Amino acid sequence: MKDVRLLDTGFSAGEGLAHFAQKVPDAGGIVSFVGKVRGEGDVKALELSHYEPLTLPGMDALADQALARWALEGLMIWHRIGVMQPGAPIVLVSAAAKHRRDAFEAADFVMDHLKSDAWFWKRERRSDGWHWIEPREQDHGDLARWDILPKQD
Amino acid sequence: MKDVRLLDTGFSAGEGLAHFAQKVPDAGGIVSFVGKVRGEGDVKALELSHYEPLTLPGMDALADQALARWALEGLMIWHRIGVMQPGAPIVLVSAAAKHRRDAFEAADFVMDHLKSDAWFWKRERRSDGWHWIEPREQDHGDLARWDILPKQD
Amino acid sequence: MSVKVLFLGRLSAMVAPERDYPAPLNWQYLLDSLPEEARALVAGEKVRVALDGALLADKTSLIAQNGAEVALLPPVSGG
Amino acid sequence: MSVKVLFLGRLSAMVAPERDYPAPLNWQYLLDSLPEEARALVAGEKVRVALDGALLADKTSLIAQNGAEVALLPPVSGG
Repeated sequence: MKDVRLLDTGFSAGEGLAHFAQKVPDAGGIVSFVGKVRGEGDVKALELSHYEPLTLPGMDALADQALARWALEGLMIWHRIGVMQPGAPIVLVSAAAKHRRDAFEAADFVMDHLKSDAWFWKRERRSDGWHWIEPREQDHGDLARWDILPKQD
Repeated sequence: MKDVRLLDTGFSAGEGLAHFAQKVPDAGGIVSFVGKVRGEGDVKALELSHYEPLTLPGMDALADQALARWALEGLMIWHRIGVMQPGAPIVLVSAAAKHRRDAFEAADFVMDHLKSDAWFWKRERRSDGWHWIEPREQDHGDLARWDILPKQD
Repeated sequence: MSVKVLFLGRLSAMVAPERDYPAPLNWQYLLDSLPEEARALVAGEKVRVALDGALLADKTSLIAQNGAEVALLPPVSGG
Repeated sequence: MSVKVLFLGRLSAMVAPERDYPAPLNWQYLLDSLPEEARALVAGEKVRVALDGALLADKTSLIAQNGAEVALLPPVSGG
């Protein structure tokens, strides 16, 4: 089961997860990640832009990689685009598997790739205007783990 | 924010997660694990027993360990006891953090310890009666990772 | 004048969920009271013992007085 | 007879979200048309280029014909 979506309006993470859980009745474990717009500091809004011909196909290919690498019952990747307010969900990733290690690793893998290897551009509006956000060094380090780590069963 | 519960009646994982998410408005990311009774094969029911004076205090100490080891905004550990039907949630762990690596590692750590280092005993009812379940070798291996792995920021 | 002994996990099926013993209760008396299969398991290193809710570092040193609760805890399996 | 060029991410603020160029469009012409700061960024190795939705292995070989869409893609930041 694969559910990959690019969403241009707000969504409820709870409803998304409930929807996904119903589709994977045989999964013993589901690992989910919800990423939200942080409200700290001076951030008034966040805008995520994308490039239509690459972004969704790239997410779909990422899902296929994860489904090929781990024994999953299902994988959900939902990602917002457009302008969001602090507290709004940006991304929802959910991996269902018979064994929890597969679910943990697949969700972690997908998030690392969405963070610094997917076709999204992010900017924040603060009181002095818009600021583009680049990936942190940590994000590139997280991504490199998957080339080094042996596949675990 | 710490929310540790031993539950003797059914719960909704979706409602639990929604409840938790409201309590950690400053978290950029929330990693959750939902473990369910597997319906495969011949399993009619699952019973989880515990030892009152040790089980909840042990879960609480586990939560404190995770809160001390990672930079978390909050941690939720809900665990069922009693008799459950296939498909019912057994465990719900949710870790909220500013940065997703902390949330992933804390949730993973808590699950590994609940699986083979917490005071629960599990048996399944199949068509030929009750069968006690012991941790898999894999579970002990998962647990040992946390003594070996360096703490990551 | 009695000690309550709780048998957790698979021990509850091998012996009983709980039993009362005369106080004071020591380790050898408790072991000798058990059916053979349970005795071998309880004597082994994988079974921990709690006295009044606190784990014993050395279960063979058990001496439980009147009104005490002893719990025999086989290997766990949660989550 | 034109080529549409899309500027993604911070390039959209440095140049414009999109611009039309006369066809055929080659890499040097495109570079020369950009303001200095954007030109340095686009010439650097971190900016990828897509032609009609497909990434180019070597962006300097770009030749876009009439009706084509070129996208200039600076470093990403998702999730």
